[in-house]
Amino acid sequence: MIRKVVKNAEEAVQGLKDNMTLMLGGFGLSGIPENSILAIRSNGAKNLTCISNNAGVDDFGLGLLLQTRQIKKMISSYVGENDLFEKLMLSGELEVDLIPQGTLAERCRAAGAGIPAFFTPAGYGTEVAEGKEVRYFNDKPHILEHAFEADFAFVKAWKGDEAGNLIFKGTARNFNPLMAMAGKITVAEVEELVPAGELDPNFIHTPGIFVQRIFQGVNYEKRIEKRTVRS
Amino acid sequence: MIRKVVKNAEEAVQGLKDNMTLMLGGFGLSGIPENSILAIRSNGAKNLTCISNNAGVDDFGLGLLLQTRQIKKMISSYVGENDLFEKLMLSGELEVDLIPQGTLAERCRAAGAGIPAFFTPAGYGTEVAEGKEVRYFNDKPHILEHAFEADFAFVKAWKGDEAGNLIFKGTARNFNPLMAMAGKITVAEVEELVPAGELDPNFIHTPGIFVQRIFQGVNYEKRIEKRTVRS
Amino acid sequence: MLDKNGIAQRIAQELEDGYYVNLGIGIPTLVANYVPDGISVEFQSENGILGMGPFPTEDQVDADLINAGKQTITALPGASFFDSAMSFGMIRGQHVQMTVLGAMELSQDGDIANWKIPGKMVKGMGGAMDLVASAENIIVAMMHTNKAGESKLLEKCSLPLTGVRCVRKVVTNLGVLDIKDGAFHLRELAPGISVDEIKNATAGKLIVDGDIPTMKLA
Amino acid sequence: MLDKNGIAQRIAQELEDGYYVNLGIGIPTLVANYVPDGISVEFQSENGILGMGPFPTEDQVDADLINAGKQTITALPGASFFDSAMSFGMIRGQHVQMTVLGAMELSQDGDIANWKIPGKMVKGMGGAMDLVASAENIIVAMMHTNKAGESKLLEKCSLPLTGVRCVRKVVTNLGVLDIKDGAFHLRELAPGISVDEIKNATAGKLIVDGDIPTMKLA
Repeated sequence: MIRKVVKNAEEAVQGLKDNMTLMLGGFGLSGIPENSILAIRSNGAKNLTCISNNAGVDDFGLGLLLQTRQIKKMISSYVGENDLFEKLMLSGELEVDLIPQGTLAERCRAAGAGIPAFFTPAGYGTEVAEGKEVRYFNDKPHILEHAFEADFAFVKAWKGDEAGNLIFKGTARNFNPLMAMAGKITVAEVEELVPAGELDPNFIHTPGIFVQRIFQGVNYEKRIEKRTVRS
Repeated sequence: MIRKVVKNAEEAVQGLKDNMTLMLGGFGLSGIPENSILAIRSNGAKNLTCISNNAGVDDFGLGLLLQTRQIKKMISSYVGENDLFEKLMLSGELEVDLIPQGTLAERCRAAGAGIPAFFTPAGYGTEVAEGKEVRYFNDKPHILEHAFEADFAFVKAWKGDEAGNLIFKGTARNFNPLMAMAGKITVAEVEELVPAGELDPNFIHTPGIFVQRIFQGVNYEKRIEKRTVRS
Repeated sequence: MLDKNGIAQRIAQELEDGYYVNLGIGIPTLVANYVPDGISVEFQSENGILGMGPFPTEDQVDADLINAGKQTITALPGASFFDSAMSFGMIRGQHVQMTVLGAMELSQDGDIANWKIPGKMVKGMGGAMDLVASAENIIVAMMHTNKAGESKLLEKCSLPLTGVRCVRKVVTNLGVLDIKDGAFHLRELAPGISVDEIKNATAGKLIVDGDIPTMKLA
Repeated sequence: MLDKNGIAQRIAQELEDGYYVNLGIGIPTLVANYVPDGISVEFQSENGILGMGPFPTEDQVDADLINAGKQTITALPGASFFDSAMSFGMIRGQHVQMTVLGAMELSQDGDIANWKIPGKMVKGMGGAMDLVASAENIIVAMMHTNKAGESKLLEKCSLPLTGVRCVRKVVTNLGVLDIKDGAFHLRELAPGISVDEIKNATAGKLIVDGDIPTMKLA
């Protein structure tokens, strides 16, 4: 068994430094690496570039790292729901690179899968395509997009084992498996950490090879952004 | 529930015609669509182009369609283990396009995922790269590869439900989920077909959206090419 | 004139048996309430679910089960969950047969603008650019005019684009229009709306060919 | 001189704790038998398994569980199965730390030829081209000379290439050689082999720097 288990989030973020690029899983507040975000805040690294579909809310998720001004640049597809974000963006303290969601996902996967670039139709004819190579396939225009690079990827899974294998739950899966593939160091926090052999090898979402550090998270809040119920 | 269940392999191959391009899942003889191959043989369509990692053995798998001379061209990564194949290839009756296995897999996925082309390092500097665009990323040469197109994809799963969701077993998964994404018409044969709702939505390998026709297969032989046991 | 539910109801008539459908936030979400009897469709949400069901009851609420609008949802029998690359693979690969979304502006060439207003806080395009660049069958649900009473059906979009030459049909509070050959083609009128009202509310090239029927809503 | 098992045993000394390893067919497969005590490695097989175990007992044989050589295998605790795109994602994405494969020819620039002999039936490259184009740490296991007694370590490969400038190290029946700066650098001699024997059996540029030790096999 290759040793990957670390004690906690603090140990998991060791080596995180100023100016690094991070990926953080999650869609909205679902499936975000809550423990790791708190540890990144404690670590204090500054001028971070964060690749994450969203930027949390004011007092939860990546919003916490905006409060501490640790984030220099966000690379996301949608960044609403956050007053501080808006303020920092409009004042120029925060750079924002907005990317179509499918392109964001595919650029993460490409990074993990050793595909340096690919063509996609998304964004052709819009400002997203500015400066990018355009090529027609089957008479349809596509633009060339490149794989991301990330020093760390932080993902949150439902269950994990000591070999680093991960299983996600419901729509909390989202970007997590893709970012897990893409980090130079991938840190996985899980709600339940089990010995190797307890998870069915047929139903692993992220094979352990992609995970360098894994720990059992604590005190999950799992906040709901828009609780909507049937009457 | 969107209706996808067909009675049997014969019904599943309806519409298969001369000159079509097919994808067929499997690695070696593991996870091959046994029932569909027999039905393609009964259908009699000729001049087929088959995209499949291997070409079966003389009397099983795609070897059966070589016997009937239904295959015009094979697109594969490895085609040993088949005397008739060798004879047809050397006599010029069978065209063969050999492709690196990872490129083969990625070109299937790309077809299903709407990625018309991507760069890969595999094959650079070899005859595989002849006539292909070369581009450097991070000082490393890559070649441009294109998505496949396939009229039909035939895949074999362990379990499936009436919504078309598929689960594969062990290493019989291989190319099956990728080809399932890529066929204009994807036919899935399964060892066990269950009502929708019986499979855990968290552990579906191929979501039903990719499958147009599904049926419960019969008489699976699941032949083993190299039975190797511990003494 | 149609209200939001009326627009959704009319769009639901475009559903065909066996369709996989992606519904955007706002009016498009309401389409799910009007699936015609006798046809089966499945709803995809781009954050990673196929077979999306209605909102949960209080005791079904699950933080790990939301839609693209971040609302809590349920999963129907036969549902599946998947990652975002697989989800947009479905979309880009044209496995989703119908996409319904809102817009701020549409052009007579089928261009759509729905993500950015210069000078205002930009929240991002989310999955909209992937959806409009990929889908074959994109229907826009929106009001015919903006709050200032100006037409949203234009010769050219003035706002930054989300996609070009992609929208085929628009259902507004005033009527149904196809977009092709560089013009809006009026197909149906909303109840109580006249052709002249449509003409007045449409800034782009409008083609009115023959008698235009009033739409039928069950 | 080393036999096949000796070559595998020497290559196993290159394993480091925490490595994920892909072993090719033939001699490379034998490396799994010599993993040094005290280190943990996991074996990947490109047809879709991580955590590959030994061959099965008779009652464990499963047609749905094979390796890239199509042999029946077992899965160890902590194993996972995945599709071929994910598998080659691991390989191309350089998540596999060591790749061991056989070769027909090697050049002093690190080029490798191992898939095709003109005029003979060509079976295909399988995953070899992906492996050699992607991995950082490729070790070739092979005999130093072919059956005709001709060197397989050449100035240039004569056979169609599998990959260019990719092999860093080769372990043969005669010794261990690093490949860099356009030359084979002799590092270790097999038991009973002299530097002169290596010189005679190596057609490409050979650098012998200082005293060359004889390898230690446990």
